[in-house]
Amino acid sequence: QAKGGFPGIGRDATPKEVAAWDIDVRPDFKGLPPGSGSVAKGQEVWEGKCASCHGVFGESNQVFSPLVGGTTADDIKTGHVASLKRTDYPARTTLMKVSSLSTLWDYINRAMPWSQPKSLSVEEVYAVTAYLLNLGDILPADFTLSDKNIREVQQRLPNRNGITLDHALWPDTGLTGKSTPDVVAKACMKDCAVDAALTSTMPDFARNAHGNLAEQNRHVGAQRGINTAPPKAP
Amino acid sequence: QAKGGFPGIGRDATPKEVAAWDIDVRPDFKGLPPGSGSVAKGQEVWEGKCASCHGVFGESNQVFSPLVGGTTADDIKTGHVASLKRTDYPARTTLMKVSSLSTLWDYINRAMPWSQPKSLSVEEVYAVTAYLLNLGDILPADFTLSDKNIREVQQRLPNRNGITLDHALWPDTGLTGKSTPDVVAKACMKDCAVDAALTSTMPDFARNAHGNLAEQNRHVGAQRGINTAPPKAP
Amino acid sequence: ALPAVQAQNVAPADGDPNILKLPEHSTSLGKPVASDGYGKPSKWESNVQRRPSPGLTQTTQASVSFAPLQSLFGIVTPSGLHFERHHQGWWDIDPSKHRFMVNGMVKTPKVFTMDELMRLPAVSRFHFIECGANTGMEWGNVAVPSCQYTHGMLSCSEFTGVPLITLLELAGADLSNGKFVLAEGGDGSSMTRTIPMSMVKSGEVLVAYGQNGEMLRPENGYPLRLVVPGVQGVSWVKYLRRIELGDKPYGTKDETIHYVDLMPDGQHRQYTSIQECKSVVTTPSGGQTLLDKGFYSVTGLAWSGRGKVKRVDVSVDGGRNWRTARLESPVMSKCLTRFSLDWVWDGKPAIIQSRAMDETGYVQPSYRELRAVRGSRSIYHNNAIQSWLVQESGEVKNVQAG
Amino acid sequence: ALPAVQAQNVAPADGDPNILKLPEHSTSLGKPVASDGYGKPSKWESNVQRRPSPGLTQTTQASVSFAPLQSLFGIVTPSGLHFERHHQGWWDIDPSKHRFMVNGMVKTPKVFTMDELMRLPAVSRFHFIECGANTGMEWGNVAVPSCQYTHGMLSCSEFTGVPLITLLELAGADLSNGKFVLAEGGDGSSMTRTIPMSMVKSGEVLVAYGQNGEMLRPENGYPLRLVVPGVQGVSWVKYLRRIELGDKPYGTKDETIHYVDLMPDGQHRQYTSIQECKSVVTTPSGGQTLLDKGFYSVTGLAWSGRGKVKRVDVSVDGGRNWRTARLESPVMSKCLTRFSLDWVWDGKPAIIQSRAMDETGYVQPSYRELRAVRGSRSIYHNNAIQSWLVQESGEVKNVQAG
Ligand code: HEC
Ligand code: HEC
Ligand SMILES: [Ca+2]
Ligand SMILES: [Ca+2]
Ligand SMILES: [Ca+2]
Ligand SMILES: [Ca+2]
Ligand SMILES: [Ca+2]
Ligand SMILES: [Ca+2]
Ligand SMILES: [Co+2]
Ligand SMILES: [Co+2]
Repeated sequence: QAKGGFPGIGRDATPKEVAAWDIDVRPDFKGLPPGSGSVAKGQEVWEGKCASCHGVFGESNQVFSPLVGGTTADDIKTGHVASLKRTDYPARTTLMKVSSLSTLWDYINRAMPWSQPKSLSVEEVYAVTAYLLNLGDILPADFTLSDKNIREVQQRLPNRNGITLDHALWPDTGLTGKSTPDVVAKACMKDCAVDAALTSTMPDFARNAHGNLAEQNRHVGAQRGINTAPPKAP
Repeated sequence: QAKGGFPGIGRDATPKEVAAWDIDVRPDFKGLPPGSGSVAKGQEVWEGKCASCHGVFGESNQVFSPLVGGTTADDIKTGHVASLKRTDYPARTTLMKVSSLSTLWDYINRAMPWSQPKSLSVEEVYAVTAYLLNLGDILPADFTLSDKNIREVQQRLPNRNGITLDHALWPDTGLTGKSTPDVVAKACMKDCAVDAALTSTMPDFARNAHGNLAEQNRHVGAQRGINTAPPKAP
Repeated sequence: ALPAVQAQNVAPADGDPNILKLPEHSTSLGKPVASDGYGKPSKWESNVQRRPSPGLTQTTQASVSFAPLQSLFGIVTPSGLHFERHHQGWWDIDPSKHRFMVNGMVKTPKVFTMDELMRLPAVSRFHFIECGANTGMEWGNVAVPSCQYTHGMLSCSEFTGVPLITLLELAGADLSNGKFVLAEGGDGSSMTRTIPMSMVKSGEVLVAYGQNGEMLRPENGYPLRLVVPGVQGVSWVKYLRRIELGDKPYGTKDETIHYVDLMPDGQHRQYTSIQECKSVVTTPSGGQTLLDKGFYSVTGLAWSGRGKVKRVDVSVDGGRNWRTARLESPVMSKCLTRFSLDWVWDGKPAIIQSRAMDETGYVQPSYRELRAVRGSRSIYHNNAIQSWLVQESGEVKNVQAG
Repeated sequence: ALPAVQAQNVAPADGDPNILKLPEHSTSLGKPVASDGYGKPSKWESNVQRRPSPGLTQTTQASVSFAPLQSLFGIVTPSGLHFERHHQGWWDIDPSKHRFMVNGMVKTPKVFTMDELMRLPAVSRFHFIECGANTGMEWGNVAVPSCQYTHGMLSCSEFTGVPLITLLELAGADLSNGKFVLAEGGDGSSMTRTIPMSMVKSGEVLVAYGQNGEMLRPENGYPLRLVVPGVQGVSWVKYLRRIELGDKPYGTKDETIHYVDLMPDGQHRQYTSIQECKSVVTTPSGGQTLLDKGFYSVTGLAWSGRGKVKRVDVSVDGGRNWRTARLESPVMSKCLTRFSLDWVWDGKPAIIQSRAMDETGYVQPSYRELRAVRGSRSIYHNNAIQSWLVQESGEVKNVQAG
């Protein structure tokens, strides 16, 4: 920092300014405004402002991955979504992944509905969060979610225990478990053991899926783009 | 260079290709094609293809600095253009500066007429070069310039001796005389001797000569452009 | 079976008409200066564009466009071709109305205008930015044809801005108890991400307004974005409006629901931020076709979120044998590094790969090595060695091998 | 007497409406990805343009446009703002028809296509390019109002290309007798310049096609130009069509009639190529007005055609006292280097100057020192220390002082 600081630069924020922008809610619910909202009210909000994009049951993948589905009553007990272990399970819904209820509340409050973000009242955010959990059979239909009971509801999140910090991909020690990388490769230089077979190649039917590659490379240079306009003759 | 060279890259040029592009003429007249052209023919070329831009006497500064003017019979003898020593002489014409006739020949041949470069025949280049020298009273009206006599004409160029290579601004030793810079400044740090008076400032009448500077600086940042749109009140 | 490209290294009898007949530009007058006060690329370069990958996203505003790495040189990404990743669309914000706030564990929450930020001491640094999902489509198998789509969520610029630590200090930050900052955007998504204070204290996290000599482009966060070197792009919050200092991580949507890596045991890794050492050959690469046998300079890009690239090896036989490539200088920390290797193609099938190593000694893994630990469902952080199959026809295909 | 700019560092009673009332971009949906396959700067940046200097030239095709240095950051010049200097207008040449020839003292004259050149091993390097006539209007006295016009024939890019020595070797060049090359352009002017083989042999002279990651811009010689680091821009021949190896210099128009420096004794220096060490403060600079008293980061650019910048000193009292500025890394040879210095403006008149020193020990001269040797009629190679007078009104004026 410069000697004598930086006269003339920056000013104190007013309390109203901080209130207008400091909207984040942390996993320990720091930042959560007091209030509540019922599942019934949430259904109203959902059907009026959300269902058109996410589907009546939160199942749509028209504009984004499904929000609801893939969790079980058993998951609510264990806090681990069992289907995440399966490699054949088709989707990874939001409710399958979310581990902190704060994340849902915060995100809906800051970013939804997508084309009118930050338009919901505090009650509406509580309510529609509750309704989403109701759609996922996590909360009963007569529930009212509030800042008072949100910690208990957190304890019902199906994937609340489904996360790990045991990796070295955080640029610091402290938060995560490991400080040395999990994947350790060797830099063999000569006569290295490799599998002769190709494990995967671009399927021929997808040749044109990204348009004509001849038009995606410059007209001069060491090479051209492949003409993928007509389907390749067999 | 890569071991084994660069197979597949580059090919031999044909003699016709080299002839088509290798048009440069050096001060020792290497590259000068045989041929000739008279002052009279040059006048025709000049008045047909050059005078519209450079003026009938090469005196115009409508599209570029004047080509002709400022040289004397005495300069032709000494090879030094005397007016270049004067600080009050208004113009520096081409004939005042040019030290090699090859340069004129080469440049007219490659670049003139400006909007139809490389359209002149060899004879036309000789002729119009001769005519330019005639306009500058360096060649008589009945002269015919040719590859045979061009070296003698070179010896009449007014500024042929007016040049120096005694500087260190060539990135090599050999061609020029000096290898240490001519200007040697000192990096005084404290209580340095300076003249308190400003030796030159932007005159107020030129305030708007470059347009409104407010429109030449971004709208945010550490500063704005000065609004120079209206003339400054006195 | 080489393609019928005109064999250009034999001259026509007398010579090439492009030489013998002087082109128009040699014999007439060109265009004036400042035809464009802000110039554009040549019309012959119109193929060089950033592009979305069809079907990858369901909307165009929560989506991606990929930089055409196969057509770029050196390390600087032209700003017009910088990859895009938006969550709620992009904006062209009036900078005179943009405000930046610092709050949380500070003595006095502060507000800054752009005018004020731009008066503070700034630094300029070259860094890569890579989306955590770059190469994500290829975790399970080959999915896209060219390196634009396999690796094009990658760009590199000279960024100019104020070290975030300067602004925190100005607000009287509690530097002993504040362990994390939350960065928050001003767009609809108001993107939020947690960043450790150790990075901020090191001075490398910048509140940036400049990119490649000019202001940030609107698509990249004009007028203000965070620069978090080595960390995935989502942390480089665009349209940056606020920084909050706190004592705990913030558990935001894009660090606990997205940008989380699914491991084989069904657990999701959260807060996986660093982009580990990685490289890709861009010439020749998938979707291209070689014009002829003979000499080629195999070239590509290497980078590491942990520091400088130390070495890049290249194989043309699918990983059996490797040669060490030349590195272009300057090699800068958390910045792209260009490598190249001489190669004479004999017309036979070849599999080209590159493998980078960073100054920490970390070696870029093969798919086999990577999947052995992480399976193939991570979506994010795929830094496996890329293979390009050069076929006898000259066509280059995206494959997974080794 | 400061200008009536709204004092932004006092908040309105409740707060700034730009914060309290959420802006539209916080509450609605933005634009899609790839709106532009090749993006543009923000609409708010429209003042940042290259511009000709009125009255400087009589035509627009043998002319100059100046880069807006006062608005740039870091060292990279955005290609769209790169200064222009044409002698016979600019062209957008079809690269598939462009040919490059090597002849003269070589075993076999050679022809190359762009395809072939781009297959050869290339290097990428950051270099400045400065016109020999940059600051030429100011030799005698102050003539232009802002650093765009005083110093804007200066730009800096990452250039990619093939070392010219590689191509000469391919043609079997006579490296013992060949002492000079002639570089020749393919446009109407077919610009020619002599370059010493010692520079070519060092590997630093490039036959370049790349600029800042993409192809050269048409205004800058697309598809091929010579890069001659440290040497004035006119040698960086655009639309490069030919290199000839010879044993004597070529005496071309732009090294014996122009780009010659008139000395006080009436002699012209010819072959003055090197751009000597120089610097300029770009912020604050002529034609700008400071918004307020208080802190400023005085920043600018320094460069030397002889190597790396070693040190830059800044004075705010017209040269009486100097402080050494911070240099941004990386400091590269024959490349722009950005410097900056903290300054608190007390509202009194101040004269700001910068003085650069390069690794050879050469010190940028004052006007007094420069004119004492060279007079004031050189036109070219004016590398004197620039002075900006900050007036009490906040307005900054171009002056000569010291
Ligand atoms: C106009 C379409 C639209 C509407 C209306 C809409 N959403 Fe969304 N929603 C989206 C899109 C698109 C995303 C993904 C955004 C992204 O990629 O960051 C999303 C994301 C979400 C997510 C995060 C899912 C995840 O896994 O990241 C939640 C939760 C959500 N929406 C809830 C709601 C709620 C509640 C409402 C109504 C109050 C709503 N949405 C209205 C389009 C919409
Ligand atoms: C359409 C206008 C035009 C025409 C016609 C024209 N010139 Fe020029 N000439 C110019 C311009 C403009 C320049 C300066 C070019 C530059 O800046 O590089 C020039 C430069 C020259 C120069 C170099 C002067 C110097 O000091 O650099 C010579 C010699 C010359 N012209 C001779 C001729 C001759 C001979 C002809 C006819 C055969 C001719 N010009 C026709 C416009 C013209
Ligand atoms: Ca908060
Ligand atoms: Ca020749
Ligand atoms: Ca730097
Ligand atoms: Ca990202
Ligand atoms: Ca380099
Ligand atoms: Ca120049
Ligand atoms: Co995301
Ligand atoms: Co010139």
